[in-house]
Amino acid sequence: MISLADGVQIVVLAGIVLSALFVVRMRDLISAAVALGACSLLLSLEFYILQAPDVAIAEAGVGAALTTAIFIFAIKGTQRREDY
Amino acid sequence: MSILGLSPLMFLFYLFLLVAIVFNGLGMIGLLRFPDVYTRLHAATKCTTFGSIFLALAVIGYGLINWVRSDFADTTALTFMVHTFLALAALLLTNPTGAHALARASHRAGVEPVMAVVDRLKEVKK
Amino acid sequence: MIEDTFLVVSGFLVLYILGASIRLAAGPTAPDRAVALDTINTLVVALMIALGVAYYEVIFIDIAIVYALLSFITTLYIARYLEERNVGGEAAGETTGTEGGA
Amino acid sequence: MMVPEFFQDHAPILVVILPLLGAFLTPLIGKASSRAPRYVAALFLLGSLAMVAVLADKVWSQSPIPVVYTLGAHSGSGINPVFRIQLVVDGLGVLMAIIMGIVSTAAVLYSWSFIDKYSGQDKYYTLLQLTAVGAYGMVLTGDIFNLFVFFEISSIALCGLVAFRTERGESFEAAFKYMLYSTISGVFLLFAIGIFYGEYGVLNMGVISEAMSSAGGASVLDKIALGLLVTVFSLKAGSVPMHMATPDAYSEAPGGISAIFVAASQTGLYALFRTSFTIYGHYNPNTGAFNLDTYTLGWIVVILGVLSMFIGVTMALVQKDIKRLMAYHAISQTGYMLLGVGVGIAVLSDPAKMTAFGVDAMRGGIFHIINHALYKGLLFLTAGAVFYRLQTRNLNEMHGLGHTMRFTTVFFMIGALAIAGMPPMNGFSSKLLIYESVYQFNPIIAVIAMLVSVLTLASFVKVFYSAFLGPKPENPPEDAPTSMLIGMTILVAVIIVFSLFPGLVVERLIDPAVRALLFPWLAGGV
Amino acid sequence: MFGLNFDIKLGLDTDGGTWTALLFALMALVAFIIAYAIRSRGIKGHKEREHVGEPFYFGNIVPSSAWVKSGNVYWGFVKAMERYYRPVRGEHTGNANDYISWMVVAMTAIILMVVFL
Amino acid sequence: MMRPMSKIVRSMGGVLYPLIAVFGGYLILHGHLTPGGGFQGGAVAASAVALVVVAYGGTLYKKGVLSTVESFGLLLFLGAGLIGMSAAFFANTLANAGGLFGDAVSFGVTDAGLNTGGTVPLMNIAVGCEVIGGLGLIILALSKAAFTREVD
Repeated sequence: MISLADGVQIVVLAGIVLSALFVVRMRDLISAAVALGACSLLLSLEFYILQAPDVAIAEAGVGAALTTAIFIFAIKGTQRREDY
Repeated sequence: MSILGLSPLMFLFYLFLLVAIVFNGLGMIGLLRFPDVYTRLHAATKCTTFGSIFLALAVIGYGLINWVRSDFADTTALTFMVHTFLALAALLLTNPTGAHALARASHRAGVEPVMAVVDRLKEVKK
Repeated sequence: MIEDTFLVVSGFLVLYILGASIRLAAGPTAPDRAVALDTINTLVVALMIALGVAYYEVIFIDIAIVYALLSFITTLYIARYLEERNVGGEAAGETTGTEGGA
Repeated sequence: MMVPEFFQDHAPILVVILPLLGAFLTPLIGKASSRAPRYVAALFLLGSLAMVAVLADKVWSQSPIPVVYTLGAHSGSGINPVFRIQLVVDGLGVLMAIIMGIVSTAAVLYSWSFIDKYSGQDKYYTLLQLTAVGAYGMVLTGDIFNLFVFFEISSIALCGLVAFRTERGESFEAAFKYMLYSTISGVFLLFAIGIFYGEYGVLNMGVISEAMSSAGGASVLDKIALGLLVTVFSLKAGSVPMHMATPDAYSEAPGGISAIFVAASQTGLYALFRTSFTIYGHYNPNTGAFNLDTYTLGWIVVILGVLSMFIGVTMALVQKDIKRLMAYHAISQTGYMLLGVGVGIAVLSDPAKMTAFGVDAMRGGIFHIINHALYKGLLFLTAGAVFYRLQTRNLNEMHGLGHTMRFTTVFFMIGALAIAGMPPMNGFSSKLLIYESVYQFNPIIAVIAMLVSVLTLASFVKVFYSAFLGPKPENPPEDAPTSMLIGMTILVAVIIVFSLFPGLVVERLIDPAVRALLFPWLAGGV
Repeated sequence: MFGLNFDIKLGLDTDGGTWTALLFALMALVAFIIAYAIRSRGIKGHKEREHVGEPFYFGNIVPSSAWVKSGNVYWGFVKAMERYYRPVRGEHTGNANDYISWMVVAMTAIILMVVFL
Repeated sequence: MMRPMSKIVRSMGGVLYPLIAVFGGYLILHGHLTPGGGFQGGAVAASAVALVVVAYGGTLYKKGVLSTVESFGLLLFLGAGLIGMSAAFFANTLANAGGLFGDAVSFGVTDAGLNTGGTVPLMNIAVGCEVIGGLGLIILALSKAAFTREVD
C-alpha cells in the first residue's frame, strides 16, 4: 500500500516528467519556456518533499525567475517558433 | 461546547481546510472548463488565492493551537504563524499583480474574449 | 494526527496541480499556458505551506515565501514578452516597432 | 637560493590561487587603466610559474611519494582525505604544471601586442588567467570532483577566449561548438563521478582506487564509468573521432590563446593517464591483483592514438588555413602521446614486457607531451604573428614572408623541425623512444607512426615553402612586435635546451612522472 | 635547489642504444662548416649572368605569378589518395549534430569494449 | 531599450523589490545556520534585480556597479581563504577567535548565534556578492541585447 506521502511524491514526479516532455515537444518556444518554468517549479517541489530545502531554494532562485528571464530574452532576441 | 465533537477552534481549523480544498479545486476546474484566457484567469487566480488564504489561516490557527497548548513556550509554533503570515502576504501581493500583468498582456497580444460583444478597453485604446 | 490532515490536503493540492498541467499542455495559446503556470505557482505555494506543517519544519515555510515572490517574476517576464507579440507568433511578418518608445 | 618556508609549505595552493587572484583583480584594475591588466596578468602568471618551480623542487626531492596539501586543515592534524579537499602533486602533475607555466607566461607576453588593438582587454586577461587556473587545478588536485570543477573552468574560459574576436562570426560558431562539446562531455564526466560516489562514497582518487581494490576490482558500473572517463578526457585532449570541434576552436582563437589551448588540452591526457593508472591500474600487493586488466584499455587508448595520428596528419596535409593545419597537427601529435602511454597501459599487468619496453614507451609518450606543448605553442605563436601582420590565415595569399619577418621565420623553422622529429630537435628524442618501444609492442603501429612523422614533415615543408619562401610580396610586412618576439623566444630557448640535453630532461623531468604513474605498481614490488 | 649536480647526462638511453643530441649537433655543425667551405670556393657573381637556364628560376628573381600556391602543393598526393580523402573529408561536416553523434558513437564503442572485452 | 510595464506592476515591483532583496540578504547571512547560503541567497537577490529590470525597463542599474560587486565578491572569497594561510588555505582560523564572526560555540546541538562560524559567513557574503553581480550582469546584458536588436 502506497502511503499518502509517497503518493504525493509519485504525482509530483509524474508532473516533472510530463512537463519536461511538453518542453521538448512544444514548437512554440514561449510555451516551451512556460513549460520549463513549470518543470523547474515541480522539481523544486520535489527537492522540497525530499527534505532538501537548500537545493529547493537554489532551484527556486535559479529555476523560477532567472532561467525563465534568460530564456525570454533569448527568444525575444531570436525568433519565437522553432522551425525545422 | 463542541461542534460535531470538536472544540470550536478545531472546528474552525477543519472548516478552513475544507474551504481551502474546495476553492482550490474550483479554481482548477475553472481553469480547465472556461472558454478563454480571461475567464480562466479569473477563475484560477481568484479561487486559488482565496483557497490559499484559508489554508494559510488554517496553518496559523494550527500554530496558535500549539502555541496556546504549550503555555506560550513553543516558539516554533509562533515562528510558524509569523512565517506563514509572511508567505500569505507575499501571495496576496504577487497574485493579483501577476494576474493583472497577464490579462493586460493577453489583451495587448490580441487575444479576443470568447462570446464577448463589446470590448471597451479596445475601444478606448483605439 | 493533525499533520496527517495536512498530508491529505496536500494530496488534494497535488492532484489539482496535475489537473492544471492539463491546461498547460492543452492551452491553445501561450497566454493560456501562462495562466496555467500562474495557477500552478499558487497551488505549489499552498502545497509547500501544507507540507511544511506536515513535516513540521519552519524553514520549509521560508521556501514557500521565496517561491511566492520568485514565481511572480516569472509571470511578469512572460507577460512582458506577450505584451509585445501577437499570440500566433508568426515571427516572420512581425515588426518590433513597439519598442522604440522608451 | 633560499625559498622562504611559507612558500615551500603553501606552494601547491599558491600555484592555483595566484592566477585566480590575478584573474579577479584584473577587471578591477582594468577600470582604472586600460593598460594595467596586461602587467597584472604577466605578474601573477610569473608568480605562479615561480611557485611551480618551488613545488617541482619539493616534488622531485621526495619522488615518487606525492606532495599532499590539505585545504582548510593544519597539516599533520588527523587529516581524513574522505572529508577534505586535497591537492596531491606528483611527478606527472608537476610536469604538466611546468608546461602550463612556461606556455602561459610566453602567451601572456605575446598577447601584449597581439590584442593591443582590441577593446575588453581586461576580460581577455581574466579569461587567460582562468584558463591557467583550470589547467593548474586539474593537474594538481587529488580529488576527482575538483578535477571536474577545474575541467569546467578551463573549458568555459577557453570558450570565452575563442569567441574573443567578436568582429568575426566564425569565432562565435567555433566557440559555440567547443562549448557544446565541452559541456556535454562535462555532464558525462559528472555522471562518471556520480557512479564513483554512489559506489564508494568518496571522491579522493587514491581512496577510490583503494576502495575499488578492497571491493575486489572494478565492477561493471566502474567499467562504464571508465568508458565515460576515457571518452571525456580524450575529447578534451582532442583525439579522433571526438576531435571535430578542436580545429575550429584552435584556428579561431587569438594567437596566444591557441598556444595555451594546446597546453590546456593536454590536461585531458593527464586526467586520462591519471584515471587509467591511479584508479584502474591500482595494484593490490596482498591479493596480487590489479583493479582492472588494463590490456583492453591500453588497446583502446592505442587505437585512439593511431586514429588521431593518421587522420590528423592526413587532414592537415590538405588544409589551406595555416592555423587549421597546425590544429590538425595538434590532433596528430596527441596521437603519439596516446600511443606511447597506451602501450604502457596495455602492458601494465605484464612485468616482463613492462620493463622491456613499456616504461620506455611511457617515457616517450610523456616526453612528447611537454615537447608538443612547447613546439606547437611556438608554431601557433608564429602563425599568430603572421596573422597579426597580414590579417589573413590563408596560405594561398602568402608568399615571401621570410624576406622581412626574419625572426618569425627562424622560429617557425625551429618549431617545424621539432614537430617533424628531425634530429637533433626534441621531437626526435621523444619519437625515437616511442618508435623503438612500440615496435616491440606491435611493429605495424610503429611503422604507421613513422609514416605519420614523414607526412608531418611534408606538410610543414608545404607551409614553409608557401608562406616564408618565394618572391618578396608587394608590401613586405614588418617583423612581429617585440613583445610577441619575447614570447616566442622563451619557448625557443626551452626547446633548444630540451633538444640538446634529452638525457638530462628525461632523467630529471620525465622519469619522476613515469615513476609517479607506476607508483602503485612499483610499491607493490612487481 | 632542484637537486642539480653537475654530472650532466648527455645521452638519452633507449632500447637500441644511446642518442646524444649534442654530438649530432656538433657533427651537423662540422658538416655545415665543410659545406660552407666548399661553397665559398665556387665562382662568385654567377647571378650577374642573366637568363641562365630560363625554365628554372633558381638564381633569378621569381615573379609573383610564377609562384606555386599552397593549395596546389601535393596536388598529386591528394589526387592519388582520393579514395581515402573523400569519406574522411566528408565526415568533417562542420555540423554540431554530427560532432555529437560521433562522440556518442565513440563513447558507446569504448564502453562496450571496456565492459565486454 | 525595453519599455517599463504598467503602473500597477511598477508600484508593486517597488514594494516587492526590497522584500526580495532583504530575503536574499537574510539567506546569505543565515547561510551558516539555516539552509541557504551564498549561492541561494545571491540567486534570490539577483531575482530582485531581474524584477526591477522587467518592471522598470532596465535603466536603473549600471553594468559597472554590478561588475565591481562581482569582482569584489570574488576577491573577498579568496581573501577569506587567504586569512587561513597560517595553517592552510581555507582553514577556518577565525572560528572561536573572537571578533566579528568569532564567537565560540559549544559542542552539540545549540542555538548558535549569527556571529559564529569564523570565515564561513564571510565566504557566504563573498559568494552572495559574486552571484548577485554575475547573474544581475547576465540579466542586464541580455535585456539590453534582446531589446536593441535591429530587425534584419
